[in-house]
Amino acid sequence: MTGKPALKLVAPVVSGATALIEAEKFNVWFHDTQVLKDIAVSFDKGLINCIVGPSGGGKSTFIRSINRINDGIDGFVVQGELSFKGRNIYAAGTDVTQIRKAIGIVFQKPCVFPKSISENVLFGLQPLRITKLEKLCVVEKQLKAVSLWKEVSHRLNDPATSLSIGQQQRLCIARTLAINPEVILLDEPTSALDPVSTRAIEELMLKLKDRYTLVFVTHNIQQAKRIADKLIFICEGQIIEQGDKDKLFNQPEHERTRIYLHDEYCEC
Amino acid sequence: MTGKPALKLVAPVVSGATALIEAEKFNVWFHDTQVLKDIAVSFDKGLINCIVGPSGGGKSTFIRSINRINDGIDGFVVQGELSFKGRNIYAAGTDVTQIRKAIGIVFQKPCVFPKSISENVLFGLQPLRITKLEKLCVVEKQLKAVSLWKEVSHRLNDPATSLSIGQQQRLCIARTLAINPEVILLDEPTSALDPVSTRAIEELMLKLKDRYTLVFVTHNIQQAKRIADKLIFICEGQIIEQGDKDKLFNQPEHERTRIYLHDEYCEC
Amino acid sequence: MKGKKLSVIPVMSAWSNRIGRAYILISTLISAIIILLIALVLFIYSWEAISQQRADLFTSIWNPAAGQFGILAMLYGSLMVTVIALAIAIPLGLATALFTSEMLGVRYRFHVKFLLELLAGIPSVLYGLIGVAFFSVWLGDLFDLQSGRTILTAGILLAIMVLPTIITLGDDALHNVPRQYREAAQGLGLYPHEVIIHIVLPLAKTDIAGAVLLALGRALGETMAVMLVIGGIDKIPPSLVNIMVPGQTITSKLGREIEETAFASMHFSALIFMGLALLVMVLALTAIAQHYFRPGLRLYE
Amino acid sequence: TKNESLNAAGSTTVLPIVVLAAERFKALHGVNVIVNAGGSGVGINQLGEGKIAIGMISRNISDAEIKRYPNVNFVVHSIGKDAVVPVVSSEIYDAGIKSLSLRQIGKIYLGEITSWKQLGGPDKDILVIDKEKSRGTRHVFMEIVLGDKEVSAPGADLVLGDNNEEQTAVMQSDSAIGMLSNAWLNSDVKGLSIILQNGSTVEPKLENISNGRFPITRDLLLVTSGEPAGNIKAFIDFILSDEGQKIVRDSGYVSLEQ
Amino acid sequence: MNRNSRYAANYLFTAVVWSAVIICCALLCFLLSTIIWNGVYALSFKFLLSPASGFGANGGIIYQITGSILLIAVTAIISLPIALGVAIYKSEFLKSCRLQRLSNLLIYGLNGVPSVIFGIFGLIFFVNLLGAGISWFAGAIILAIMILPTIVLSTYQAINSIPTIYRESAQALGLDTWQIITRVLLPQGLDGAITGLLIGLARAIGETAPIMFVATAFSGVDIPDSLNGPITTLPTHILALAKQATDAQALQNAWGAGLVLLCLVMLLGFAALMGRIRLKTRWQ
Ligand SMILES: Nc1ncnc2c1ncn2[C@@H]1O[C@H](COP(=O)(O)OP(=O)(O)OP(=O)(O)O)[C@@H](O)[C@H]1O
Ligand SMILES: Nc1ncnc2c1ncn2[C@@H]1O[C@H](COP(=O)(O)OP(=O)(O)OP(=O)(O)O)[C@@H](O)[C@H]1O
Ligand SMILES: [Mg+2]
Ligand SMILES: [Mg+2]
Ligand SMILES: O=P([O-])([O-])[O-]
Repeated sequence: MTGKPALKLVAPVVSGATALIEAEKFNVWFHDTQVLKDIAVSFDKGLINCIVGPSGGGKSTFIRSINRINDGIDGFVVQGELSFKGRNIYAAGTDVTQIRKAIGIVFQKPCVFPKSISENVLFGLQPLRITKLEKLCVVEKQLKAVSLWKEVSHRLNDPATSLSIGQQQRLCIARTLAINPEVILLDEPTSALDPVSTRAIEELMLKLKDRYTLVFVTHNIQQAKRIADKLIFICEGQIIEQGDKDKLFNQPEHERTRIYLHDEYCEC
Repeated sequence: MTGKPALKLVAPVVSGATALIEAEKFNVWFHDTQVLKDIAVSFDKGLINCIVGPSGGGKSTFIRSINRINDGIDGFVVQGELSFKGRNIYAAGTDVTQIRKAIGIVFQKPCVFPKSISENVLFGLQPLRITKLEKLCVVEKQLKAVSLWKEVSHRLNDPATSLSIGQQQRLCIARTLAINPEVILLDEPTSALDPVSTRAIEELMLKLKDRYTLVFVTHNIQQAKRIADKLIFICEGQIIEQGDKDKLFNQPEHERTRIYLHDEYCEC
Repeated sequence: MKGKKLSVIPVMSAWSNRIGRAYILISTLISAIIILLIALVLFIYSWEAISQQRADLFTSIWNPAAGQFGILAMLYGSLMVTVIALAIAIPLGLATALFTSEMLGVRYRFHVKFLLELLAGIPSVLYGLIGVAFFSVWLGDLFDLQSGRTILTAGILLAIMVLPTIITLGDDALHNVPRQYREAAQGLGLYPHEVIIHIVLPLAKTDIAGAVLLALGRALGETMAVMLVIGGIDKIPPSLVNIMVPGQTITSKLGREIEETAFASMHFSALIFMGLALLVMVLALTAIAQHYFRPGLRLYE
Repeated sequence: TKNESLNAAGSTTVLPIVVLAAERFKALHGVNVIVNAGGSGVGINQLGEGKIAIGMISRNISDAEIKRYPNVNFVVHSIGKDAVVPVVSSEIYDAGIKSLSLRQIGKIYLGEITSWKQLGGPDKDILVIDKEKSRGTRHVFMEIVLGDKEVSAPGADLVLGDNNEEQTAVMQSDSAIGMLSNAWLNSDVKGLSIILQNGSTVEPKLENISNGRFPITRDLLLVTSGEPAGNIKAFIDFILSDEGQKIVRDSGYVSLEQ
Repeated sequence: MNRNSRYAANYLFTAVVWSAVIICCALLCFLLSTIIWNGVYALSFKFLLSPASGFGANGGIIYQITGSILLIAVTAIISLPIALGVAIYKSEFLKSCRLQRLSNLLIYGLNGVPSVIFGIFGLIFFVNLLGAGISWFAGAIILAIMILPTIVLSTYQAINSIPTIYRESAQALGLDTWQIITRVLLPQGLDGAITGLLIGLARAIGETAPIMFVATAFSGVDIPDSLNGPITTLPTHILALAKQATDAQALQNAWGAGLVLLCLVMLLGFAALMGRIRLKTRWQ
């Protein structure tokens, strides 16, 4: 830790921010290994912000840093600015729980709780002091939002683990929607899924992008091509290039971007 | 269990066989689930026999049945004929160890023993009653065969776990070559590897195909396209189509084959 | 009839295989026989008491000189001491386990756990010494008792003795809950205590139950420490819940009296019967714990 | 040589004598005497079962015990004398209870007297400490006090075994009564004088024990199976010798000639 | 408001947990410091290296130390090979679910048997039925039985944690079962076995109840010269002094012996810890 400047504790309002989330000179270490270097990026509402890059590049680390899920990991050290609505997420005194409520996350492997389907949807609403009817409303609304309502409406009390993996992933998204976040982070949400479920999730993202700020990590270049609006290419902890999808695919500024997006045998 | 005919215990010499391995009406169950149905196929020397198909189709089950690695798995039941050099592999009294020595296998995840590199190469030669010099010869020869010699010759006594995953996979192949098998089975040997290592393994297979009968499972259609000679398409436990690679890619007999080989969203 | 059921054990070729297998089999047989032998020996030597005393064994007066062998006082003592021990050790141990597994950095978890396991390493005779020299005196002063050698003292001492078991196993149980569940719950904006109460504890509950049962067995079977502090009187207190009086447990009775009896006498037999009763209780607990514990699965299968 | 060894076990009252004597005996004769405690009952049982050569007992062998081992000819050897003294916590002693009659003590153990106040002492409940039933100390004490060595003592609050345990318990309490061998008395554990029927009191002093005035006295015994011979005889003879009797005195007991 | 009450609940929860931790740590400190404080006055080279005399009041505890170590050494020699065999059988040969459960029941059952039960079993079986009298070797057998499950489970877990793919790889290279056991499983299993053994011995060396009827005597014992005959150990010595000593110095020496015993236990525990760390970093 020595030699690295200490984390700025005061959270300056980022000037003229339109984007909900902005990073500026954001660095992350795990113990003594720097995993993210000088990340500068902003995520805009109404777009699907898609992060791509080779394995181990730091994509997961970055989006997990946004809602401070990485806090619990041993040796995690941040430095620089990462702001949500102009407030530094890592400022002292920040209520982590509030940040997490505003910035939902969906992981690669769907992780439903060993409870019923409706309990899963309601899980983020603790402590639950609403009537049964209200509960049902929430469950119905969110399951409809992820197009799961038809498939499960007749068995809301079944254990969530009895769903297929693809359904579970959509349930995870519904669960996140239920806490009414402003940003949704998705870390390779389709990589564990079969093609049909993948397509369902992709369509869901297109549907959600107007209402939420979506940040979406993928390994799959084809998928990025299909649904991304803004593309951010991260490699070895640095943003190599970012911008409009078409620009990156058709006229990348960097050779590495071109190679990664087009050549299967990219070494990056 | 009822209703299925019993396994023939006598191993008839398969007439006019030129192929080393032949299956005929070969069926496999795990407990009461049938995983392979009426498999009929033969693998020829000098060709890369490549098995493709969607996940859960039974590819691994099949090639693991060939050298009886599946024997140890609970509930594994076979029926039908699977012959090696004209002798039924599952005939009573067969020396499993001998079969396994003649039919090597390489798994998806490289699995080196927590011993030194050279000990790993020599691991299959038990009990080892050869001189030190002979040992060195074997190690050198096999490591050269998998193009690993240059990279590791100066540190043969280092733990094998210190190698990169790609190198470990090549070490596994070297270890298999050392027992001097006639057939080598490879179950998605590159799926855990980076592109560079993948290329190295593919080149290695092309180099080995003259001397060994190679049977090779892959998920990666592009890879099959690159290196396969004969292609076998297995889906839901059945061989849908088999034959020359070009034929399957260009004029498949079955619609399913075409969809699987060309469409990303194949549901099979 | 489907195919051929394959023999699970692959054919062994060399003679070393046969010797190896014989060795493995024999050692397994030896250990199986030992357990049966223990149960059998205890049963045979308690038979005299069982067959002649019958229901009289379950009365509350123990007076060998008069041929009275009621074990109720000892049973009561054993159960009471165990209940007290668990009532103290479970909350304390689980809270500490929550600390080591949920709040402590991974780096320190190991060290702190090791330190707490030192508690487990202290031999029980030393616990006995400390119990007599300190705990019983303190308790006597604190509650203004005639004597600090009470059921409560023994219970407290036992609680301390089983604490490491509960902490270590509880910590393991909590730690076995995959991190992804915690992260998913955190990602939904739950406070740490809600994550623990709603996700971690329910997921770990079977393993925790196993830990508690194991601790229960330990507490029931502990001898030396209890024997030195419990007071050694074979009486059930007039008020069943009065725990600040001396008592006797099965183990302390055995430890004190078994040598004084003549081998194979009725007195001896009755004592062995108490041992048998203890063994049966502990084995029953084990069986229940086994039912709770997940069978050990081979990794990656 | 190492092979020569004797086993002894039994009374914790006799134990100190035998352990110290065994140390000397080994130095003199090279014969190892292995000594275990357990209590007088243990000494008789183990001798009866042939596990030891010498039993240590601080009481007489009961008829039941003789009957239990019909094939064993118990031969006892007296090696010293001791008194079993009723003891109380020093607080009680200092509060004025310095002597009791046998009847009073008996009533305490029977639970008929439960407070020191009833005996003219402070207003405190009596903590009645009993001993394990097969202990020699208890046999002798109960025989004299209540007339039956195996009598139950419904008044008892604690039942302890070894002399040291009993001593510690009396020390830790401020209202206890117990029974201890004379050798275990100290400033925290005070021995009571006994009021005889004729009204006179006898203090637990060595001279009163040796002259037989103190009512609860006993012989400290070694038991053998049959007449001793060889090393066993040598060991017993050693304890009976001047040097052995000095050990008896040093341990706080009364030697035979006293 | 809702948020505040959740915030408060979280604080309360944290406070409860912290107080439990503080109690536990205080207990640990109290116990250790009591033993060290009382014991350290008795310690000296003379105390460690001379035999006990004068009813424990004089001399030291050399024969108690050697006795304890001899006893657990023999315990180790008896239990290790049997435990290895059982663990291999359980891991490699016992595939039937029902038998697996039965064996678990037996092993966990044996593990749960109270130590005093081993003591009375030994008293009946070895001392009386076999007529061995007080025999330290019988004590070692009893202790070996007592720690058997610990070693078996530790070994079994070590062997069982070797991923199946290693077995399959070895099979694929044409190794037969015995070769797989000796070349792949035992190197790993042995680590687990040693770890379990050390944990078991740490428990065995502190036990009193299983051996006090069977194997030990209080005084007059040195190093046994045959399998028969008694031994003296630290825990039984402590117990005897605590219960029978007339002399304050003897009680002091009991604490000293306790401190030495605790050090031995911790030495074993520490070695086991090292083993456990090594075990974790072996296979991938
Ligand atoms: N808990 C951790 N401790 C230490 N290093 C870590 C930890 N998690 C990740 N890393 C390291 O940080 C780097 C970035 O990892 P990260 O998971 O963010 O990559 P990624 O881009 O998401 O890769 P993938 O596409 O495989 O998911 C890697 O080198 C990884 O080894
Ligand atoms: N040990 C087993 N017990 C029971 N069923 C099994 C076992 N192993 C595999 N199966 C089942 O057999 C079927 C075929 O599995 P197999 O692993 O052979 O498929 P695969 O074609 O290799 O798939 P992938 O491409 O994912 O490796 C699957 O449905 C699987 O669930
Ligand atoms: Mg990732
Ligand atoms: Mg497969
Ligand atoms: O130990 P005792 O002398 O009381 O039998």
